[in-house]
Amino acid sequence: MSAGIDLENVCCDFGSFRAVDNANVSIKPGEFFSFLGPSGCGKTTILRMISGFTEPTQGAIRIGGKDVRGLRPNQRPTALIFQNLALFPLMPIWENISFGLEVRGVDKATRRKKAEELLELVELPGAADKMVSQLSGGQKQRVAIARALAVEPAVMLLDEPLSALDLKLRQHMRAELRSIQKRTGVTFIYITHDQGEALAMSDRVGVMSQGRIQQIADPRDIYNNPVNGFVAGFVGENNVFTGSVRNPATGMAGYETKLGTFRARLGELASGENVKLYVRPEHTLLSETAAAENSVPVTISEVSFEGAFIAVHGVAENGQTLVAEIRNDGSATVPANGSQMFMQFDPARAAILPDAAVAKG
Amino acid sequence: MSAGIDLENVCCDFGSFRAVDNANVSIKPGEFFSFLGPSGCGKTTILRMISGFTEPTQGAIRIGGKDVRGLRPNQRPTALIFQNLALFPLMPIWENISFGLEVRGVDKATRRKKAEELLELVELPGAADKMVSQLSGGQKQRVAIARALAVEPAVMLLDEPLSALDLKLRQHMRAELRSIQKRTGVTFIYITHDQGEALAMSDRVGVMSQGRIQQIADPRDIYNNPVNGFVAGFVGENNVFTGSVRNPATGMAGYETKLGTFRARLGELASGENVKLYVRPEHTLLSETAAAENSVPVTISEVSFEGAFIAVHGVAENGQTLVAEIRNDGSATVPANGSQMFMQFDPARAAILPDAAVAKG
Amino acid sequence: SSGEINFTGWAGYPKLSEVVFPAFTAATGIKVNFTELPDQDAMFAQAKVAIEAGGIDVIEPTIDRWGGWNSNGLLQPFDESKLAMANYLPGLADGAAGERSRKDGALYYVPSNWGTESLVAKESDAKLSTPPSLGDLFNPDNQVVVRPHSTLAAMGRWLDAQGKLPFPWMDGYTDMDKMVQLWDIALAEAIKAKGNVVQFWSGENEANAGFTANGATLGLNWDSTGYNLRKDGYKYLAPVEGAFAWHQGFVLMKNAVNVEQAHEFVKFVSTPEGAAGWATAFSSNPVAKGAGDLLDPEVSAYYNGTFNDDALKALWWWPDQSADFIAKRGEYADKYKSA
Amino acid sequence: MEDLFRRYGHTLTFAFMALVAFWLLALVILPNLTLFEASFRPYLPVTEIGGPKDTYSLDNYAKFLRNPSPWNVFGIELQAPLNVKTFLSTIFYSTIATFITFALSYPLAYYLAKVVQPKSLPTMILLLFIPLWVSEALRAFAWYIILTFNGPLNAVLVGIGLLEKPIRWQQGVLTGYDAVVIGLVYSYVLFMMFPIYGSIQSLDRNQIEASEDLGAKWWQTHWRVILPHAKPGIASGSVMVFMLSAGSLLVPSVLGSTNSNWFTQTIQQWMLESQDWNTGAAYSFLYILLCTVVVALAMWLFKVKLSDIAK
Amino acid sequence: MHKTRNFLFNLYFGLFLLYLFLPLAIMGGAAFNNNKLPSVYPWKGFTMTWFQQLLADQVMWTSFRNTILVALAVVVIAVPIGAAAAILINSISGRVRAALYGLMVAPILMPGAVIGISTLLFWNKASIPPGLHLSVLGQVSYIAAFVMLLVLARLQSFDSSLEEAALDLGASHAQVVRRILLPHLYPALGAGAAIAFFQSIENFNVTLFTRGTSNTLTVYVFSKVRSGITPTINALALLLILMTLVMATVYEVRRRRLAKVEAAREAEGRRAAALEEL
Ligand SMILES: Nc1ncnc2c1ncn2[C@@H]1O[C@H](COP(=O)(O)OP(=O)(O)OP(=O)(O)O)[C@@H](O)[C@H]1O
Ligand SMILES: Nc1ncnc2c1ncn2[C@@H]1O[C@H](COP(=O)(O)OP(=O)(O)OP(=O)(O)O)[C@@H](O)[C@H]1O
Ligand SMILES: [Mg+2]
Ligand SMILES: [Mg+2]
Repeated sequence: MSAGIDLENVCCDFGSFRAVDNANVSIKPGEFFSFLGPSGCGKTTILRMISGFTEPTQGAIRIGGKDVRGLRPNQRPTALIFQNLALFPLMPIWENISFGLEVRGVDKATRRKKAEELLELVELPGAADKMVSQLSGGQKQRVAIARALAVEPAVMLLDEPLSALDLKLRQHMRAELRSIQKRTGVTFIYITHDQGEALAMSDRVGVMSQGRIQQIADPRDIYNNPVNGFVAGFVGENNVFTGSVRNPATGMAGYETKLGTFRARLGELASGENVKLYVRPEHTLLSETAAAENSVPVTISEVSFEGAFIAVHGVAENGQTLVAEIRNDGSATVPANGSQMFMQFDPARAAILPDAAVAKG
Repeated sequence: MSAGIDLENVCCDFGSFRAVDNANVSIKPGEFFSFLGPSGCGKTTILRMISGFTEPTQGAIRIGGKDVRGLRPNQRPTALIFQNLALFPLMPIWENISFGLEVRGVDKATRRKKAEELLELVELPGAADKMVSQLSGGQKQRVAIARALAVEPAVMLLDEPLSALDLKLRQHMRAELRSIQKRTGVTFIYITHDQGEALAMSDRVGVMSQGRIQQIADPRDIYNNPVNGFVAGFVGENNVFTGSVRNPATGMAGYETKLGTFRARLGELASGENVKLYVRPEHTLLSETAAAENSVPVTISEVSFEGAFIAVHGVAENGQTLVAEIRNDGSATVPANGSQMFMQFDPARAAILPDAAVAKG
Repeated sequence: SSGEINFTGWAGYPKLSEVVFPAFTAATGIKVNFTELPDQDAMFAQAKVAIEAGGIDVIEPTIDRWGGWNSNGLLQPFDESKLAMANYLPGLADGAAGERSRKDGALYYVPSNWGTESLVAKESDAKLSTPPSLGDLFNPDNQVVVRPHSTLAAMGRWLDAQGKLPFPWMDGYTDMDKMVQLWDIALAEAIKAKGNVVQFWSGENEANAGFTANGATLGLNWDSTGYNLRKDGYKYLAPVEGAFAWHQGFVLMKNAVNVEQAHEFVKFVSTPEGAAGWATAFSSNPVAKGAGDLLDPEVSAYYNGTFNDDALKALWWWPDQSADFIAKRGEYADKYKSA
Repeated sequence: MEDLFRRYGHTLTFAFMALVAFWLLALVILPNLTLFEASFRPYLPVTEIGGPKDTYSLDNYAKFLRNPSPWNVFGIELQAPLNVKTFLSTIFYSTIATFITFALSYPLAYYLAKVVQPKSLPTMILLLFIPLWVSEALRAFAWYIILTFNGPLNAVLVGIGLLEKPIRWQQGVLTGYDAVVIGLVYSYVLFMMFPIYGSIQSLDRNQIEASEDLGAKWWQTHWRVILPHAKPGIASGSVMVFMLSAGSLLVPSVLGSTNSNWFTQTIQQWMLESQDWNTGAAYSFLYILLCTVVVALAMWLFKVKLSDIAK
Repeated sequence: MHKTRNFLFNLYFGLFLLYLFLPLAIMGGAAFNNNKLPSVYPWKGFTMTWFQQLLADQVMWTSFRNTILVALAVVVIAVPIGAAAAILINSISGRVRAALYGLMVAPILMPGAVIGISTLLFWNKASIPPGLHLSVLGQVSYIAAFVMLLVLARLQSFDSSLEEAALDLGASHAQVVRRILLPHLYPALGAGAAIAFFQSIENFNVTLFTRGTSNTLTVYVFSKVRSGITPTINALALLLILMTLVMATVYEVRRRRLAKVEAAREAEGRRAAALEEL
């Protein structure tokens, strides 16, 4: 069982404050859709409107094609994992998990069995009879996931369910969630502020800022072809140059900055004012010699180790710091602090983009 | 002001359960030290012992060389940022932040000014008169950081302070925390389950599992020379092969598995039983032809996009899945699902390691 | 005859249920449904409700109160022909008391027993004048336990006896203007002397403890208090001004259903056996001729020790107290208490 | 309202409202209407009821202001109506009793909520409930005995030489209401303890630890963190204890000194002894009104909003 | 330092219990004093008379039974009413709340005589005769206010997102209340029930007017102000206290035994888990 969800011009106001502004999105049945955005951008509010706890100020919400306005949360085929978990502190874990079944009248033995299966799934076997207060933060989050899964909803709404888990477990649960979603075919709407999570798990991602959906696309498009500076900045690192467009041609343009004129891709939206040039650190290459174009001489200021890669910071002559990421695989030599090098990028991997879309209100 | 911290054979039992087992670590004044480990491994417990909320069952804790046994939390020069924040919901933000000053008798105007400065620092200007309940999760976390900074402690203890922040903000706060730490010279003890965070920020990292400190070293050593399988696995991804050691020579050995015999580095500890071969995905190279050694033929099963890199999964002939990471910079062609390729690794970048050290209890 | 009667009376006198009612039932076949109440204020309140709700036939207030009950429309007169008025001891149902029992010639009140409120003194410590006087209550050398409104009356009577009042004290009970003047004087004097009051009492337990636990040496108390303390070195004394005397009896509710049985019941308490039983139960005095011989000898000895004939003659019966009077009296008691 | 329907649905909301309506209408308002009406009419013999004297007026209420009498407040001689004096004393000493119960029960509530092992809690609470098996009258009488002149307290104090001669505790050492206050505190301390316990219990322990960690001394933690959190419980408890004290009849009757008077005694006197229900009812309603005003004032003074008590 | 703190707290708790129990000891002692007055002073020698009288006093036992029945009925009615009132007050705001709250707590102040008389008159108009059922209604009118106050204090710590979570999982409103809200309120409901029970037991004035011809213990005993109350009531109170103490002890012993078993089982579980991991 699985259902699609449509938001049509949905707005949500709290007093004079518009938390969600004119959201339009059509989520397909069985899709894994993520909302990605910074804290306070309205992600939770969207989820609460879908699950029925907050009524939209205007616009329509359809689940499986059916307008759900006026339907109470317990009448909607959604299951929500709350950001603060909202586990029931007075029930043992297994009752928490099987609560949704209990209220549907499932008998105790079946519920118990189902709860134990789900505990197995979230890697908490043996916790059935513990109380919520006996679990660590991460364990609690897993129980919350199990509880939502138990009711086999048509739409699962997940509000940053993995944020308190450690990396290993998070990665495991990512894969697990993804595979549960694939197996059950249930539509997942996933909220996160972790771009890695959103990109790795989702069929499509909606990037939000200040109540507005900025871009809806598949992960690769979001990362490689962000529509604006906000999206580019939020879903990854960037070296950003400020300047102005020169000689726009089909898809390409010159961009004049204090560090010289660069060449880069130009989107349609980007011809106006307030445009900047964005290049990702991993597309920024280090070399000892200058290249033919898009090359900036820098002095290496900091080399920071981040595990699989090493971030090399260089200061350009105007004082701007640029970052290039090199792999920690011994293939490239790590430059020494203070050495003079060039940072260079491919015009096809740099983009000239406008700032974020902002609410009209 | 800054102080070093020594834990000497520190144990902590809850009833018959040993949460921290024989911890020994000497943290230097002004050092940025992180404890990294999975949920429930005892990180919080260590922090609580340092700050004075939990008494060690045995062993000694010294802050600035002074044994702090019996000292109350408010007599120790530490400031703790709680995992659940523990902001005071009934005070406005500025009073929360200046609470530590208030109880020291600082006058109101000074406190207010200090609070506003700190709010500026954590990028929440103008929030001074809001109440805690009016803030989003991420904003709350920033207030908690400001509150701890306000008392200018000799040792700051941070219990996953950034876990609820979104990636951008987290990265910003990482840098901010690091720079605050550098500026003030205060010793920071940082708890996290995010290896990226620990590696990027810390002078040294202690990796924990099941109450035991597994390894204490600087980030690069932790990542490149993990002492055991647990550390290798926890601080990064690995392709793991199970087999047995053959012909150990100085620092190198053969390792016989079902997929053939590989050559890899061998630590001193690793000559016994229970050893495995670990190779990181970014050290695993894809090629269309077999290499001279350490080469495994695979069928590509999944290509997953993760932003700056692309994870390529291949299934070996015995069914084991191996992962190779390639950069999303167009330098390498992304293989298609189902294509036949070889995965290969440099013996110097593969290690034969024992399992984790476990508690003796 | 047969049937039942709903009787509302005083709580805490188990011998009524154990002895008197069975005897009555044996004699007449009438069953008694007894509701016990702590005081006649509660009885009045219950009667006021019962006048609408029913459920009460006979109640047992004191003689000074039934007037107020009647003015609230609660009562109907007895049929004297169905009673045995000749059974009563002289002075209790005839004479002045007889007058007070009637309104417009109809008999509303018939006595059941009577008793006194007089001086209880600790033999070893009380400073008493000879003969003892109500004035001893206001002697700073005595530690006294009293109740507020009786104290004011005692003060009034004491002043009256000394001729210090502009009108006789009794006038205050019939003329509200005089009452205010008289009680103002008594109040002022009583407040001056209040320093020796160690405790006010309102029930038997407090009165008793006032002496034993709180160390009072003198008090103005019910006879039962004196009786209960008689073996502990306390005496029950009649003051020269005369002891306060209360007079308790039966009234018939206007909406009584068992009127016949009520008369039977009242009549039974005027037989020697009934009256003696009633007085024994209350540790008080009987109202019927010939009942004295049937009393518990210890009780009669106790009363005879306090009241010789002179003292009996000097008894000061609580006069009728109208509703207005009682309200006013309450205010004075309040002023005295909080002074 | 909206909120109610959203949280509890229609059926339950109506059930809740029906229960409350039954309580307030059938058990509180309607029964009192008769007396409320009567409170505006004079107390008359039946024959005159409905007669020319039987008119509506505020006379019964006005009696409250009759009888000016001298009143010594801290050495200053004042004239105040007798009932006003009684009323003010009642309010004042009820407030004192409320404060003392608070001081006594706060540490205890904190102890039970945050110090004691949760496992031993039921036993401790059971112990605390034991005195309730003994009726208030007997407990008051027990205090009466303890405080009497020949009683155990004097015996002990004289015995160990703290006192040279016994004291009449019931007459009061500080005021004539000492013993009453002692009795009220004893009778109602648990009514304060339980609400405070309930609200402290819900405080996250990390809040206390955060405060300590920031350098607060124990009293600063209590003052700035725990007390504010417990405020709703304290307010509930205080309202209860204050109302109970002000409404108590037994305790002041048994433990009152020879110059104390409690407003309930005045009402009781009108209702029962004077048999004047009209005035008694008028006094009752006036008393309820005045006490409500006092409580509202106190809440305003302590910046407690009803919405704090009832979040 | 925690040790000193704990010691001081334990000391305080001990002293507090002493304070609570001291008057009870006086009461208890009086049950053995050969004195008509329920007091230990003056001591007139040891006696078991009052216990014998208690056992023989049929009316006392009937009254006691009535008392318990009335108290249970009061609990059964007042607790739901008080809880409903607290929930209602908790979810509305503004003037209406203030007015309702005032109306709800006012009955605490109402003199018992006033409640008793007005209850009796009102139900009489509805042709309901006096009796213990009216005592129950009269008592509920003010006891429900205590329950309301206690529940209200507890509601304040309730996290309403739990209700949302349950609704979202498909629970009906009734199920939310039964499974989520009520369990959170149990401590307050328990305390409310206890307070309602004990308030009912000791109610005098309301019951006196409404009881009809039945007695309750308090009315039976405390009506005897004129003749004096005897220590049989002390004897009864002492028996009840002893019964409670025995219950408390049994409970505590049982709990300790269970806790030991539990701890053993937990340790066993952990050992097994540790072995598994190796
Ligand atoms: N009930 C409310 N009343 C007023 N403002 C609200 C309310 N709920 C949310 N807001 C505001 O709406 C905005 C969006 O809130 P929302 O909870 O949807 O953010 P979010 O994207 O989920 O953030 P986070 O990642 O921090 O959880 C915030 O600025 C928040 O302060
Ligand atoms: N007061 C306590 N009583 C009993 N066990 C406890 C107590 N506090 C912690 N534990 C147990 O000790 C272990 C370590 O707990 P700790 O809180 O230190 O973990 P952590 O590493 O901080 O985990 P997380 O990342 O989930 O916060 C856990 O298994 C926990 O259940
Ligand atoms: Mg959110
Ligand atoms: Mg932790």
